[in-house]
Amino acid sequence: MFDGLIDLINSPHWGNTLPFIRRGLALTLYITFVGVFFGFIIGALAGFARLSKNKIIYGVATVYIELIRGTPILVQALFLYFAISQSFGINFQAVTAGIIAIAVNAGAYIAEIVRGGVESIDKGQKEAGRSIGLSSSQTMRYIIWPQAFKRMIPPLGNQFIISLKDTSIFAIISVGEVTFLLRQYVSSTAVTFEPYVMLSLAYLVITIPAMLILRAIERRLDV
Amino acid sequence: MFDGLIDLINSPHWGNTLPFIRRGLALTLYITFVGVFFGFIIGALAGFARLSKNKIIYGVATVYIELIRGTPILVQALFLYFAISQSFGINFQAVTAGIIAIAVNAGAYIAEIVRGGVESIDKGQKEAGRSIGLSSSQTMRYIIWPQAFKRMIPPLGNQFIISLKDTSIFAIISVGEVTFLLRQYVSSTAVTFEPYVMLSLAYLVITIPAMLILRAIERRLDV
Amino acid sequence: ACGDDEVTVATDTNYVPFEFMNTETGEMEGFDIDLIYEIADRVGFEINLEVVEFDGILAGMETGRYDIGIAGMTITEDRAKVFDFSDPYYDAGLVLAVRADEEEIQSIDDVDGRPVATRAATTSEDYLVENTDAEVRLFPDIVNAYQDLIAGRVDAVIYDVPNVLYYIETEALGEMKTVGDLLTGEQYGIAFPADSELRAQVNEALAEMKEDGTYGDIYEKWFGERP
Amino acid sequence: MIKVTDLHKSFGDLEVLKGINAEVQEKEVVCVIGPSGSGKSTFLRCINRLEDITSGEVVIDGESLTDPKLNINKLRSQVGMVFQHFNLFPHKTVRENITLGPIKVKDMNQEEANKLATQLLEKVGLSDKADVYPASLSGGQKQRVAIARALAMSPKVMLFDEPTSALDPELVGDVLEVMKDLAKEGMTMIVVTHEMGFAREMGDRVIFMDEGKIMEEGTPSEIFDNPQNPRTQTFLSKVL
Amino acid sequence: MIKVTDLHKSFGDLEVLKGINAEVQEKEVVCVIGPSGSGKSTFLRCINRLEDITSGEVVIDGESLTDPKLNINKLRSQVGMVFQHFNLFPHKTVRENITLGPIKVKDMNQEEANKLATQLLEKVGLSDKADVYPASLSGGQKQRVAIARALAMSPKVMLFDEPTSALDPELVGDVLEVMKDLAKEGMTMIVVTHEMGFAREMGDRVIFMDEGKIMEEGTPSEIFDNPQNPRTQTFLSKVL
Ligand SMILES: Nc1ncnc2c1ncn2[C@@H]1O[C@H](COP(=O)(O)OP(=O)(O)OP(=O)(O)O)[C@@H](O)[C@H]1O
Ligand SMILES: Nc1ncnc2c1ncn2[C@@H]1O[C@H](COP(=O)(O)OP(=O)(O)OP(=O)(O)O)[C@@H](O)[C@H]1O
Ligand SMILES: NC(=O)CC[C@H](N)C(=O)O
Ligand SMILES: [Mg+2]
Ligand SMILES: [Mg+2]
Repeated sequence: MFDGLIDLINSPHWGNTLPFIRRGLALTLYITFVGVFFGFIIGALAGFARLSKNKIIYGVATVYIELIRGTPILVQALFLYFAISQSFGINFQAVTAGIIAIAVNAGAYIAEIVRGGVESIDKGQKEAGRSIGLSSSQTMRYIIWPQAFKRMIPPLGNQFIISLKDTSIFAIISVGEVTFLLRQYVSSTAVTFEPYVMLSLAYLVITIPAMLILRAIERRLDV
Repeated sequence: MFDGLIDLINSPHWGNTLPFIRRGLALTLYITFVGVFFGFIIGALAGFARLSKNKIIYGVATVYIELIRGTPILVQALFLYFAISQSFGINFQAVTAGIIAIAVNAGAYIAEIVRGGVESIDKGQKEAGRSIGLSSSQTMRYIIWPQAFKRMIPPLGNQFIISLKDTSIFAIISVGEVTFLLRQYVSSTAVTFEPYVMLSLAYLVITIPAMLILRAIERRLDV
Repeated sequence: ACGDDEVTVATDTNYVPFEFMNTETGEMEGFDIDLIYEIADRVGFEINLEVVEFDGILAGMETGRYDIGIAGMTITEDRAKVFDFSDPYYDAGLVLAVRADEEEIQSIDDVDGRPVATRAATTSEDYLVENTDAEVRLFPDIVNAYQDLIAGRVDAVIYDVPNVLYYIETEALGEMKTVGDLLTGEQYGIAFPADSELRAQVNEALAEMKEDGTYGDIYEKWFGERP
Repeated sequence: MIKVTDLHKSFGDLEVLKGINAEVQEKEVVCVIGPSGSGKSTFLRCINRLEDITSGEVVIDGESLTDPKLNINKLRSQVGMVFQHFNLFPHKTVRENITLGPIKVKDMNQEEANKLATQLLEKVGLSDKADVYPASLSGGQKQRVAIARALAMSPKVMLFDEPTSALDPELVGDVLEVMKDLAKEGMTMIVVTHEMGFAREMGDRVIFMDEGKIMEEGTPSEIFDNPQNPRTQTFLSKVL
Repeated sequence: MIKVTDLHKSFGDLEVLKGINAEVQEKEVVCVIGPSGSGKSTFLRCINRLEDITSGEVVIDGESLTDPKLNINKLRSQVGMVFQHFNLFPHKTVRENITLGPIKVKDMNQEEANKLATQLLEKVGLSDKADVYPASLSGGQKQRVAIARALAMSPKVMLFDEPTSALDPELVGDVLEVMKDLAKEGMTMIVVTHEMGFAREMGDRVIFMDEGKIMEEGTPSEIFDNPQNPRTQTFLSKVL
């Protein structure tokens, strides 16, 4: 038992996995950042579409959001990577497919964040804006959006963390992100414990500070 | 183009995947229900621990919650099934491992739902309870919890949907849930489009009604 | 495809000794890898290597996502219906593996009703389903099946003989053994989407390599003997 | 100045205003009183079209609110509105709250707008608060900034919807003071209020509303000292 | 009945009560007035230990609140508290709101508790509301239920924290009426209020608090007609 522990501590695999962690995490972060960035653009559009009085715009956005939120991102990735390419002859590179999957997936959740953020602003703000003569779009731009965006920061940060974790499933469409590389390591060495501990740490190193920062922001916004 | 569409509609694969959908979805639902059930027990305990003034209880719960929320469920499943079994000789069967993974994972999120639900109840409720002479635990039981639980229903339902989607990754530990079976179908028939459409529908058939019900409940609670 | 065209080659995440990641360098290596790079040299294309789980390679070949698939892939009738194979380049077969201290399972006839693991979407899965009444456990990664065997969660693994032998030798000496005869004879081929122009060129290069001994050199490097 | 003719307003099936007829002269101060839910706020909100009008007509300074060619933004900028809950813009300083309208709607330049803000803040007694954010103001101060913000658009008429009812009692006085000054300067005002003292002192006319109708109107002394309508009598007996 | 000696209360660094000395006799009605933030609520909350006491002593009917052997739940059940925002239990009917305390704390049986509830609802004029949920009551009705709920524990003293300040003006009267009845029956009461009319009419004594201290106390006519302390004067000039 005690010997086992010392063996474990001295295991070479802690160090040996490090290069893979580094390389994989870089790709993980890259996909997440770029994916969430485009997800924000998609989400803002879809979020405003959900606030629209135009039934068609509202309907299209709703279908998109519900389809995405109703299915696992793994299935979305499989669909995008395999089914779409077969049926429409579009072949994304694996990393591109990963970025698209994150953007499309995060976009649906961000749409709801945007809608919720805008709706959370007290109706009185809009009325005050309109009553000094601002147009509807000026009111959105100068009054509602700046306040709404501030409130959206914590849930957006949270979506970033979710998307970061979601990239782990891209192991199955062969994106060389961190989970993929560490599984490779496990397959090649038949050692499981150390690599998976290191893999968990790789995520925690990003997510825990991110969560702490978010909580701090949230607290400041509350006051 | 048009011919292709007719071919697609007449494709035998729509029907052929059905038995797999049925069988896989049954396992998916079974794992989800049992997993979330135990997740609720874990989550309630951890949630109250997070409300505790005892530093150790609070600390243990916090570490558990943050570790789980900071890592992908895929990594947790790999860890549970491979690393733990190899290192400690605890051998879960795949389905058991899946249930445990869902329970442990959902438990961390449910803990925050429980804590949030309890904290969302106006402080005045507690004060009113205490001021008529109820003890602290009576106040929790008769005043706070019934109100908090009602508010927890929508986020709990939401967690159920998330956990349902999370089961899709259990192929990696050889659980024959619906995504796994349909991937099998794809690799043995060389057809991708129809099976993946059916797979998406399989999830939507559960998640869309669930989301609608939740929204209805939420609306009723709001009033 | 000619000149310096980039060709997307799908290979398996882990199938020793045909393809696997060298944990020192982080690069993929193995018999298949050496072979395809040599072929690429001769035919004259650049390789864009995509490392995919085995069922993903099949799905990708079927959908035309990849130009070439090389993954110790057995040539089967079913697969040949949807995509094309090169001439065979390696002879293999399936074999049953059990724990080193296993006494009850002596051959494939003893696995009925017992949990037996293999890899999803492979010929081993087909064999198990068609020829036994075993309780089949499928993993995307074959190493996980071996680990389940050693952990005692399954009683046997059935898989391609070179991989089983190589794994026993490098990772599981004294923990695993093979029992019974070779269950099937199989031949590996390189996969191409239907009607690929590359196929003829690759076949030509392959024949050349067998001719001039390059193939034998690579074979010896990975299997310790010449074909 | 303002003429309301047979104004009806429904929310879905609920008819909230059931035919209002009223006229407000220039420089007149009209106070509207009545029980909760009687439609006082809705009446005010119809006057600057924060609510669409179901039927009837509202004419402000010759312009009909139901005219499809009406530039609604321009009209609103001429009708100042002060809300019960102030509705200051929390992400803007006091000065920015005041200058936003003039700059964006009237194309005033920054400098001029700032000068205007300084003047108005002086008027409401908050010269030293130009650069703070609303969060650091007391309720009474917030409401005075809201009045300054509305005045910045040089409105022809000011609408007040219970401007003091969200304030702590000891902060009410300052706001009423500012409103009295405005009235004395000749601003046309419609004030929904529970402050009977203010209505009596400053109102040229008092309107009593109940259940979406004007039940009685008259000078403050007519209404307060000698109400004719039994509903008015009950209401006043409760609040006075 | 109640004796408060040199009561101090701090929240972190903020000292909210800076040495309060006060005594309340049986059947006495004491009204507490003072500006917002002066510590009136905190004072009340210390009396039934909803807030822990930082230093000093509060003795109720011979029992010291700081006595470690004190059964705090029993004590609280003898001190009724009525909150500004009612704090009714929204998931329980009016009757259940009233019977919960007697059943759970005093081990009364259901039948007896129901009878008690019926009596109390009659007393506060809400006999017909026993089976509705609080959400369907008006503010004034809610507050009367809250009073009934507190009375159900047969408290020795009742604390009221601005019981009418969240109410629409025309609903205030009913609540004050119930409180007056209570006072007439001889209930010992401490009432934090902005209703100067009530304080003048019903208060045996009025306490003026500012900045965590009692600045002045005396009979209503002493305080209202002839305040000695300049702070009291300023405050009264604003609210009267
Ligand atoms: N946007 C809305 N949708 C539906 N009903 C509304 C809306 N706004 C107001 N009402 C209803 O119209 C009626 C009159 O409301 P209004 O706010 O005009 O009354 P009020 O006299 O201002 O009352 P208070 O003194 O409480 O402010 C109420 O029954 C209210 O519920
Ligand atoms: N739980 C708390 N934590 C920190 N500060 C508090 C807390 N409760 C009250 N305070 C502070 O204590 C001071 C006195 O508050 P208190 O509520 O007793 O005043 P009050 O006289 O009742 O005022 P009001 O008339 O507004 O109700 C205020 O400055 C308040 O911000
Ligand atoms: N890479 C592999 O695992 C190949 C397995 C087996 N030879 C098959 O083709 O099915
Ligand atoms: Mg109103
Ligand atoms: Mg208070």
